[in-house]
Amino acid sequence: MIDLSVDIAGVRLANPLVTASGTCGYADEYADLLDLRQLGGFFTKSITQKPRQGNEYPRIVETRAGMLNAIGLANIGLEAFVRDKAPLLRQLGIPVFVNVAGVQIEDYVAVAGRLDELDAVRGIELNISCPNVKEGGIQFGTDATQVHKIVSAVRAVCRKNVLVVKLSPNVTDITVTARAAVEAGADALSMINTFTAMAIDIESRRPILANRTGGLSGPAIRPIAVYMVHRVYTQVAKAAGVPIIGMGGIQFAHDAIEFLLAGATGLAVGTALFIDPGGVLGIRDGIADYLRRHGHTSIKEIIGTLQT
Amino acid sequence: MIDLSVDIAGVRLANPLVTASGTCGYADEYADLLDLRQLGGFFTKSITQKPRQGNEYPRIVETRAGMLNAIGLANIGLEAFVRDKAPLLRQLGIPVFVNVAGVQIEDYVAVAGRLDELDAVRGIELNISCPNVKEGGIQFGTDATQVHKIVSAVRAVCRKNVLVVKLSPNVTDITVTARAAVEAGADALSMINTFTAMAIDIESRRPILANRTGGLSGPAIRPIAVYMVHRVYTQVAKAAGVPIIGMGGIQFAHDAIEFLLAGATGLAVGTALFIDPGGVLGIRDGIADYLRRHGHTSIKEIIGTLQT
Amino acid sequence: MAVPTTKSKGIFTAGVLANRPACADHFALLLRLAEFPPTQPGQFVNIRCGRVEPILKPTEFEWRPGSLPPPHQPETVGRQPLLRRPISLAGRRDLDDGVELEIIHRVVGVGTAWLAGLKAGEPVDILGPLGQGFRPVDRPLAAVVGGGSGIPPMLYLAEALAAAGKKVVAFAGARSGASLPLTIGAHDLPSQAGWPTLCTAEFAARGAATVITTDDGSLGFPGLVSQALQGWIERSSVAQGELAVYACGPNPMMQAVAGLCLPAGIPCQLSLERHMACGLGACQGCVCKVKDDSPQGWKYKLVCKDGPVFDVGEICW
Amino acid sequence: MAVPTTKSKGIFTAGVLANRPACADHFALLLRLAEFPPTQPGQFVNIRCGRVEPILKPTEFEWRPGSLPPPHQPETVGRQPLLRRPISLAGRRDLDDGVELEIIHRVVGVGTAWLAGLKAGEPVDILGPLGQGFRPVDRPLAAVVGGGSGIPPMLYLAEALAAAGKKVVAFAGARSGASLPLTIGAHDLPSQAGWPTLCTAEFAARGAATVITTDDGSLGFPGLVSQALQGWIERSSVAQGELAVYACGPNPMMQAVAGLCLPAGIPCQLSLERHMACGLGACQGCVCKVKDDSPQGWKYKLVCKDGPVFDVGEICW
Ligand SMILES: Cc1cc2nc3c(=O)[nH]c(=O)nc-3n(C[C@H](O)[C@H](O)[C@H](O)COP(=O)(O)OP(=O)(O)OC[C@H]3O[C@@H](n4cnc5c(N)ncnc54)[C@H](O)[C@@H]3O)c2cc1C
Ligand SMILES: Cc1cc2nc3c(=O)[nH]c(=O)nc-3n(C[C@H](O)[C@H](O)[C@H](O)COP(=O)(O)OP(=O)(O)OC[C@H]3O[C@@H](n4cnc5c(N)ncnc54)[C@H](O)[C@@H]3O)c2cc1C
Ligand SMILES: Cc1cc2nc3c(=O)[nH]c(=O)nc-3n(C[C@H](O)[C@H](O)[C@H](O)COP(=O)(O)O)c2cc1C
Ligand SMILES: Cc1cc2nc3c(=O)[nH]c(=O)nc-3n(C[C@H](O)[C@H](O)[C@H](O)COP(=O)(O)O)c2cc1C
Ligand code: FES
Ligand code: FES
Repeated sequence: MIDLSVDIAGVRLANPLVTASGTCGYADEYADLLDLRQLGGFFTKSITQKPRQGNEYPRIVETRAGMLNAIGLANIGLEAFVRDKAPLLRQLGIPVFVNVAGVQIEDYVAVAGRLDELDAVRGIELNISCPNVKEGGIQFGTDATQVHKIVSAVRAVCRKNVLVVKLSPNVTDITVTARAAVEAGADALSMINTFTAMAIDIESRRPILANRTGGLSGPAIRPIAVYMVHRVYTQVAKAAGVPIIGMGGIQFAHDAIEFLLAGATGLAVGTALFIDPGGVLGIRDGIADYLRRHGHTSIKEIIGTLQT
Repeated sequence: MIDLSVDIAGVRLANPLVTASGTCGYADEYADLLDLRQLGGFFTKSITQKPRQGNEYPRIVETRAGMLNAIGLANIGLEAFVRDKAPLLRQLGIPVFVNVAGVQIEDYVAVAGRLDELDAVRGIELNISCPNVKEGGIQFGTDATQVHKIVSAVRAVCRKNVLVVKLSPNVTDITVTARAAVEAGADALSMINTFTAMAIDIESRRPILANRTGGLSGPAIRPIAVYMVHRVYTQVAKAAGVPIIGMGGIQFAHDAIEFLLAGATGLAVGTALFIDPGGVLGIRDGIADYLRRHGHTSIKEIIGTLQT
Repeated sequence: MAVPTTKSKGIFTAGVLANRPACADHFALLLRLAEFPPTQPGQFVNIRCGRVEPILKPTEFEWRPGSLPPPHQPETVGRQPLLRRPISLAGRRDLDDGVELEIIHRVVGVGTAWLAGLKAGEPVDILGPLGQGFRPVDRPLAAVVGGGSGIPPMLYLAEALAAAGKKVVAFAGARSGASLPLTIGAHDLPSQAGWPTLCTAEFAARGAATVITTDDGSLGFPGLVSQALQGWIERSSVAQGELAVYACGPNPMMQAVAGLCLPAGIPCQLSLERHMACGLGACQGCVCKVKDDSPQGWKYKLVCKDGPVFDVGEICW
Repeated sequence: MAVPTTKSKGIFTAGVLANRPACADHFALLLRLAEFPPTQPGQFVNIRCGRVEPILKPTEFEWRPGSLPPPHQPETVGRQPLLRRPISLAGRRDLDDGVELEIIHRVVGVGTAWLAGLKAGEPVDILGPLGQGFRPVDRPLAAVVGGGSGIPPMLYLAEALAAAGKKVVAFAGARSGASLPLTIGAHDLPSQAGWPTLCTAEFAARGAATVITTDDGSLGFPGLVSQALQGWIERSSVAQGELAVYACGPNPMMQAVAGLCLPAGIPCQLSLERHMACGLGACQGCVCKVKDDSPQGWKYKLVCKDGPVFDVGEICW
């Protein structure tokens, strides 16, 4: 038997595979296509204090080996989440992490504080890296001082919940923001969010997305994501003992293994879920095959073992 | 007749299409496959003061809709260039821009100064954004103070030559480095260079590239490049009257038109040259078709006309 | 009858039974599956337009490791395109040992071009059925109105309505006769005046007469399909209280149909299109505005999950 | 004879004449072109392993613009893979009205899997010929040594050497008999002792006897192809002054061959492999180290342009 379980700051995931926030809603949408109980954990769509209707249509566009999205954090809001979704998520039987977004630090604190009261929730993921909203989001995530401030503030209200901080790749040196997050008390880092990008309708000469810009995700960005995970692992996370949840273009077991070797403990699948929802379990099985073939009994034996 | 000519700081290009530095050597390699005289201009591989043998093999690896390279600025060095290549380039009959790289500011100044004496050269492109060398390169390109310093120093020795500064996308806000370059006297900006990235051989658990990391180019990065060009155009270049040479994943006419609408005056093709060397002329013709279809007589009518 | 699946949707590997051009720019693809969940007209499937192929295992070398350059990444397998493509069901047939699904699509880009190239016997990966289909209304007479690639779902709908005992009249509009994905002249010819005739094999087989309209007047009634519908409603003896309208097509067409039905109180359902990533209600990509009694007067619904079929009264254009 | 092209290389659209499995893991692809520049054994072509298809023009809408969602980007046409794939020529035939090229490749990944799926009549985009081929040496006897997918270029080379009046002996090594891309037993059977026999149809047709070796001993001489070569040189009456060796295969094999030839002063040329982006000498991606009298003792050459064939004395392993 291969032990695929990993530990995210004290939360045990039966395997490293989790959903990337925003690509799996609040879990009900995939019911027929993917047995979510078989995942390591579930990360929800971003939740904000008040419901948000999100950006105008069009919100997505495909690009070469990737896609742009500018959903604009459309979500049902904290209270509806607590009332309608949390009970269902609890029944999933796997650790649930709620992604939290906001415009001001107070918003984040309010949402995180309320979520700390819920049994259904094991952790929160602080989205300080959404490129698709006018205020908040990414502006917090690209400046180390801001990162420190917001993480500290939210840290104070995460008593029970594990605090995962989601990093933006739209920075000169991601170890700087990673370090700020860790120093301010992040229990884990998740990376990467999407790259700000644009696609143009050359006939109408307008951006295709109503929001004008969107976030690039999918296989196109994977080599950058692997690099960033490896950098943060070796320069910040390893020494601090802070696990990384890696993501960005994971579609096949091969991709996932790259992230593990680079230093990721958890693995989130986003865009690829749209293409092949069940594929995430294929990734899990592919990792087990790989471990078996290489004579390992536990996935922990390969995390961060890239030889450079 | 459609007028495809553009002006890069006083240098007239018969059409906007140029080679991306490093992907077309010093012009002789493509002789049978592409009539370079039909391009708007030619950008050489980076030249350093002394010859460089570059990084160990492997230097390239394909990724989804892109490739990583870590050539390591392999080049014949300034003197061999002046002696062996410059005379040939002169015969091309199109404006030649020499890409200049170095480890210290003095290197850049020495190379740029010598190139200013050559009739064969119309401009230099300052490569302060190469992610594949240990020293120099990208470290100059991600810090605005450094950018200002190096551009000012090189500016002083570019009397005849047009000074193009090539920007790195590995930054939090590319308008900051763009502004620094413009304020220090750049005549034009070229963007973007490659993203630092990594691909892992999961069997040997080593990075595939001998240099460990490489630069991601090709269609995968195009939506980010288009966004960055548009941002720099609207926030820096337009007001300053500084033209942008756009690049990053241009493969088809459609891509090129996105860059033109976003604000690029010149268009460089790199990775796609490897796949279809002659395709660059197809791009040129495709732009002309588009202009005709939309009732334009000059390409200048559409540059930067994206409606946001 | 095939063993019914217990899930309402799933991912299935279908085999291509036949793939034929249905006109100058549409292809009709007949798929065969061992099983498929129950479907309604108006529902769609989300198709992976790329080879269904196993991912390559890391190469085993002939010689000792390290002898060749380090492996490329085997999953440079760039399926083209990346995301699935939504296509409505144009028909379904349940057989003893499986299910046949028909889809008819217009070739407009990478995905549909890939579909058009499929050969008999090849596998296709489909996710579905998705969305909410048409909800039959308690009216004896049904006008099914399709524009361009909005025609295909109307075939499936016409069949279901006819089976439910309704009298069905089809309105099918195209840019020109050549781009109409229907077989003309089987029993009758299209009327230039816009009267229903048994002129298309497909609708006739489903018990429906058809009005053909073309923008360029090359076939049938010259003009828009909504104009023909209006003419028919006004000039025929149709009792408006007996009629329900179901439509799918480009927005302007559907707006015109809505403009006809809403004031006249004719029940009307419209099938909308949006770019989709997931097709499942997860990504929030495919929003449309529907009326709502919030202060702003509207809210978003998801075309993939709440639609694609909406009631005419709901939609904010 | 086809009209010769004036350029030494170019991009050509070839048509597939035949595509057959040559063994358990190699395919043999026969291509037909109207013209192709002169080639030498050892040269290669760079193949775009993806459909040769026109780029889609922006869609013309059936209805007025704006009626559909804004267009996707038509060039999401992700050809798979992105870069071309280098494959050696395994043979060439000049006909009255064109040229036939043969390539034999091992299926190891996306690109070669795509090649393996080609059907007669389909187009293939090839860039070439590229690189410097083998340079025939003034020796009457030639040993052509191929390991695995290094065997194909040896077919073309054997033919050319035989045509130039040399006596040619082929050494072909594989992991096992099943993965040897040659037709066995045409005139004779492989010798388990490693003696040349007319055992392969392909080399026999080119006038060469063959020694087969397999790692697992399933066919011919059990062991490495370099061991068989050594045995043959040592035990046969070959005058070493008459012999030249040409080899292509995995590095360890070529190193073994080099280790044989260098000390014995046998002229030897080796064909190297590298991952390539351009194949033209432009990207500097495909470097190999060659001896040099600089202080460090080596410099880089480009396998695509200066090679792939190098003299045994040049190479720094
Ligand atoms: C619920 C639903 C049902 C559909 N049913 C059918 C059908 O039965 N027959 C049919 O021919 N088409 C149908 N479509 C439209 C079909 O999905 C698109 O034509 C297809 O996705 C285009 O893919 P492509 O790769 O060929 O084109 P692309 O290269 O992606 O784009 C080319 C053109 O197609 C348009 N397009 C792309 N995706 C969509 C989309 N999701 N919705 C609308 N337009 C799009 C683009 O705006 C562009 O103009 C349906 C769409 C939806 C949402
Ligand atoms: C000059 C030259 C001539 C060649 N001639 C032949 C030939 O006649 N027959 C034949 O079967 N193969 C030949 N090869 C090797 C062939 O190029 C590769 O097998 C092919 O590129 C693999 O492409 P892929 O997409 O199928 O595999 P990928 O998915 O790209 O990779 C799969 C495996 O192939 C290896 N590989 C990929 N590219 C290369 C490359 N450029 N060189 C070496 N190994 C590579 C990788 O290391 C990996 O192990 C030649 C290579 C060169 C450089
Ligand atoms: C449609 C879509 C919606 C997303 N919404 C969110 C979100 O609400 N919050 C968040 O933190 N990240 C969001 N993301 C980012 C993903 O969680 C993930 O970081 C990114 O897509 C990279 O992973 P991938 O390449 O596997 O998709 C979204 C991504 C997509 C594609
Ligand atoms: C193989 C290779 C070598 C390159 N060498 C250089 C270089 O020497 N100097 C430089 O400024 N940019 C270099 N670049 C970057 C390109 O000029 C260009 O900025 C980048 O590749 C993005 O364009 P593309 O996507 O069209 O390739 C190189 C790119 C590639 C792929
Ligand atoms: S397509 Fe994802 S929510 Fe509708
Ligand atoms: S492959 Fe580009 S230089 Fe050899």
